[in-house]
Amino acid sequence: MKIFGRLSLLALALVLGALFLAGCSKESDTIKIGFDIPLTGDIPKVGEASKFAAEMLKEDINSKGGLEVGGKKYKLQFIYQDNESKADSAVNAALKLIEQDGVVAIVGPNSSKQAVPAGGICNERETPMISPWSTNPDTTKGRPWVFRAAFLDPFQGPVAVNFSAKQFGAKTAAVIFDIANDYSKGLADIFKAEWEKKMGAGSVVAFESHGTKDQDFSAQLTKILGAKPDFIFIPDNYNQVALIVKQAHDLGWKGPFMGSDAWGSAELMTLCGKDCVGQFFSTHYAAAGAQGDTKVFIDRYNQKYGYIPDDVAALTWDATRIVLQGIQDAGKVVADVKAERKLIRDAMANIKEFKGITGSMKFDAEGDPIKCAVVVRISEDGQFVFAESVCP
Amino acid sequence: MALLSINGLTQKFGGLLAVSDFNIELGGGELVGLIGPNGAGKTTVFNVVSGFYQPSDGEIVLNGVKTRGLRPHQVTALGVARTFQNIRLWHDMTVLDNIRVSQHYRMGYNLLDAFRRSKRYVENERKIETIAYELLEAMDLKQYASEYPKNLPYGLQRRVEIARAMSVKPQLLLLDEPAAGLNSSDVDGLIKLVRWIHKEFPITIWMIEHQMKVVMSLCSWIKVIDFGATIAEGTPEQIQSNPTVIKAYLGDDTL
Amino acid sequence: MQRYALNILLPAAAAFIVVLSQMGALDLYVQSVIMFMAINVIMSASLNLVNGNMGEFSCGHGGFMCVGAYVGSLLSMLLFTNSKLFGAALLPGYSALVLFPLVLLGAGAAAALVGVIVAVPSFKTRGDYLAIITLAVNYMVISAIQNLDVIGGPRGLTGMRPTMSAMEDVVNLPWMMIWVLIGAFGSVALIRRYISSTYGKGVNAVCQDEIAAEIMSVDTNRIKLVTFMVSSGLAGVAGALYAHVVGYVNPGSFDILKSTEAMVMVYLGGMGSLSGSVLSAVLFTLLLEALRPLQIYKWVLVPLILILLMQFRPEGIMGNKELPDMFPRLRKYFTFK
Amino acid sequence: MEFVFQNILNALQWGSFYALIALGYTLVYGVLLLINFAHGDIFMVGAYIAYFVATLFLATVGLSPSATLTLAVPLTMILTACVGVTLERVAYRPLRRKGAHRLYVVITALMCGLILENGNLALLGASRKNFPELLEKTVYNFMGLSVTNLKVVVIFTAIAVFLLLQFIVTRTKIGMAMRGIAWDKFAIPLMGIPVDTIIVFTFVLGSGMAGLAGLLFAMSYPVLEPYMGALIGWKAFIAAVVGGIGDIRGAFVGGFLLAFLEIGVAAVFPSTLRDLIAFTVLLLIMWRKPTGIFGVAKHQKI
Repeated sequence: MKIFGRLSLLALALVLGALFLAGCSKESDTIKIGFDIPLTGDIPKVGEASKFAAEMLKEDINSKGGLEVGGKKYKLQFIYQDNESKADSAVNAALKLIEQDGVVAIVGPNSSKQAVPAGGICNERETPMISPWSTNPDTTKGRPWVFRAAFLDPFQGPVAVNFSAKQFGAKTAAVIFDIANDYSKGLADIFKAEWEKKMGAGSVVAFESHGTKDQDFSAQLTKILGAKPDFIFIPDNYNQVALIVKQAHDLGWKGPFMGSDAWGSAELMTLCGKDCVGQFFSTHYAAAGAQGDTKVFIDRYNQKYGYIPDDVAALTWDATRIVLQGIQDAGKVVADVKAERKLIRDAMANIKEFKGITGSMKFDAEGDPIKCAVVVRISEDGQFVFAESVCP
Repeated sequence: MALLSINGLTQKFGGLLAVSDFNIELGGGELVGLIGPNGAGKTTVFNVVSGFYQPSDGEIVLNGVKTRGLRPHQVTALGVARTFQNIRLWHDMTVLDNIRVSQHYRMGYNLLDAFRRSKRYVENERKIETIAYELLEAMDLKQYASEYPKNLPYGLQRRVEIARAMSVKPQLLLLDEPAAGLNSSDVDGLIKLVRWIHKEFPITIWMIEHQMKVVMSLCSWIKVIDFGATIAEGTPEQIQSNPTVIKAYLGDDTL
Repeated sequence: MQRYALNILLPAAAAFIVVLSQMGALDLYVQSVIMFMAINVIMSASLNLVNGNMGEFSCGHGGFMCVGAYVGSLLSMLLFTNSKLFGAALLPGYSALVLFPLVLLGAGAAAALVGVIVAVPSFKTRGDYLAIITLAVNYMVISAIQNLDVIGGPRGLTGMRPTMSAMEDVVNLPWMMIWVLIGAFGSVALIRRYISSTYGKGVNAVCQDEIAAEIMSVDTNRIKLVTFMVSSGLAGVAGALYAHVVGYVNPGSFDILKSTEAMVMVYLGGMGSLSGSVLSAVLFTLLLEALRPLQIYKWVLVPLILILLMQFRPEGIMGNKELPDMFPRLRKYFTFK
Repeated sequence: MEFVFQNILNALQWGSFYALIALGYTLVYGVLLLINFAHGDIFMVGAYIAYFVATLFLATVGLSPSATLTLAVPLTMILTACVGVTLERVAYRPLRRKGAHRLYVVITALMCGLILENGNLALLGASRKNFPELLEKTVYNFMGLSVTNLKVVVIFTAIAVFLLLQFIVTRTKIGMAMRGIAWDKFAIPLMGIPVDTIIVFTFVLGSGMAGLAGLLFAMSYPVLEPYMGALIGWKAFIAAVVGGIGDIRGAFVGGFLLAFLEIGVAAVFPSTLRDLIAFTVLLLIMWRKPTGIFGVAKHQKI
């Protein structure tokens, strides 16, 4: 018994020691970029997609000898920290990347729940951070060091409103969203406000919510169907979309659905099947019929990992490339990490136009991108086909 | 004025009549027994008196205060202490702490004092500790103060439980089968202890007991109940020769 | 003099950590780990009061933390910072130096009030049935906050961190670290004083034999009420500190997962052992941080380690003993009397 | 009116799943007084086993969907039962033998659940699985109500399972032994009843039902992910306790009660308030009935 107590004290000392000594090595001709992504927790698939896209990009560049900055080639080193899809863990992960791993910039976190606190940390510690996926305005607001690669809800909401009004000739709408997911809730609110501005008060006939891990939506759908809307707007993650669409059909719904960018996963079609065919959603890029770099990216990703990349993969790719662009634009790599971070931030803020695979963009004063959204239609063979492009 | 008077106490559990029309009046300094066969409702009477059950009917007056509606700890604060048939000590607290916790009724400080360790707290804790040690000393238990009751022999546990009950400075002490499970030498010790308590402190003791040796040698007055109803009462000698009592205990011998 | 050794030693250790952070000898990541460790200490020690000392099975401790986090953040924003929500600060920034404890106190009081929702049913309901009530309260708190769009609803709430910068502007010290350490040491001291007083020993009596306690003049309902309120109030303090460390609160951060973590720490340390829950909170936080590089395998390995630990020590690290019981030599420095 | 009936049907289906999972909780609790927090994850494993069995027979062997279903039901139940029994043997039994406090076994169960969830994630990756359609879906429409054949199957299975378990526990010898262990685990071995065998049987029964629930769940909500069992597991636990844990009827009624509450609140009030109102009502029920609906107050002898 005593021995056990002593052993646990010893273990404590060891772990403490390991923690203090971890991550102290430095190499001069590598550039370290950190990734603060959810590899476990609620949305492991998102973290996985981010990691895959980043790995692919790293191999690309390192196989060519590295990133060329000011005439010299630097190898890239990507460090992935799991934020477990938790706010406190994301803070620790960001601090670990900044303080111990000595990265020059951070890509991530993906969802706003982690991106908002991590953004605060990065801004305080003066490290450039770019979130591929976060849509909460608070992530970048008043934080000169924080950027993002995705457009915001206030932009996407009206896109969905205008498109569905025109496409479906709809006068009334119903919304079903995830109350525990800030992305879903935010977009639903904006959609409702926009739609009622356009069609008059009360034209959103049903506004129903569910929880993040819910699997049964029949009560909400029964209510929505009872309100007889012209279409249903679902700003939800693709896995829930699959269930909602199927259950709506089971309950006898025949009308159209409108979706948001969280639909944009190749898995949507494996999960949803024929029920989703013909539906529309707004997103960052149309995978089917993509051209140029976008097509190359999609094909290579598909070949390497066996599925069409989600929008989060494409956004991570773009976000990471924006960081690399910033490093190159800075024109030199300085040994002092803090100075290097400053160089990168300034260069990123000054990017005139960045041609990414999710469209070309530049940053506004808040660090939010100004870029176009596309609306895609799900074709009979499960492809996401370009339907319309909306630019700000 | 009587210390305790019970008038027409009736206790029902669902359809079961556990006690019916029980009456007793106890004055100061008495030592009374309550006997009866198993399931006669003896412990139920104690449970009602100590406030654990609310009586279905009847009234209990303790020192002029009607106890209906009072919670057990409030009844205890009025001066009633008891022991249990199966010893109910707090087995993972030291003997000393067992006594200390039983001083809750005279706690002269509140939560904030405990947090601040104020003067009031220190004084009160000191007082409680002094009282506890004095009592343990008097009951010949001082050497076990920092033992855990679960590690003590059964006879000693019984003694600790009685000490704990005495620590609330009761005017009425209820002993529920104090001799149950004791060997004969322990029983002798118990008799001595009860006699000593009765002599040393001016209190009334009311005990339930099956061992006639204990009852007959200690009690001055005995009440016998069966199926919830009183069937006899009197001095030990009277009870010993009462035919109803013998019948209740041994059954009808007209087989 | 030796009896006070601990009272000198611990603040000295805390001061040492603060000095190290100030000098930059501890980098921010290590500081952040220490802060989360301290917050976990409060969580585990306060839950131990209910689950260990009182023997109830509360599994909704995260809910109280949530209440504290929100109330603490709102108070902090109202009093010390210019925020969108409340407009200009009511008090000048430097007053935070003295008045920040008010924020913690407010958070604790609010969480303690919510604790009453659990405490009152606990008069009649016990064991696994009470566990459900605590779970229900956890769900209710989260759901209520999700429906309050004024304070951000599911989008969360930011803006309490400037309070810390306001303090740092006046006196340049790592204030966050200072407050977290004060919170942790204060909470543990408070709990220790509570359970070692005769008053608080009633908690143990209720746990071991409620009927005997009631009969021996312990007002069990009051003990339960007070204990639940102290426990949930301290969880609220932990929540307020958490909010200021992270700089952002979101109802989703305080779901059953958080409650489960607190529970694991309590049982890992040993039910009813205060030093055990402190030790296990420290170990658990370190373990989680140290295994971070394993990514997904971490969450397979951590439960596995805990299961093995329980097989070898089915009563937790400390059992129901305290440090001085295990190392008698410590007894002259501090006791749990 | 249609609205009400449609929602009653919805609640019946959803309640069937709560009830099926709650039955597993209550069976194990009834015998061991152990809250098997891994049960929700055993249910998840059941769904995954069903998925692998189904894809194996459908794609690799090439059986027809209906033949696959017939084979999948017993196979899933058996394999899931094996998982449950393994947990009992490896994690719970040694602790029980050492006489550990009940709550340590509960925490161990919680940890086992985490291992199942994250082990699955580590092993199979983050991709969600789509369950193949084994029962050709037909939507019956009458009087404005929509019912799928699957819904009917689910509801009737839940009722059948309840009746079966109720029969086993109250009418058979082994059921009597199960209740006996809960009553007095020291006296039962003295009566010559093999305690371990009975406990294993309980786990077989409970986990088998979780497997069945997993299969039906996967058919009704064909998106499988490693964390799918966590939330429904917690809620089923709540349902079991509200019904009066340890009582088969309690789990059944509690499951449907919770589903009716959730769906009723979502249907009548703004659905954003669902959790708040549903759990407030539960709290009030627990307040009024401190030992659940069917639970008997444990009489404390003094």
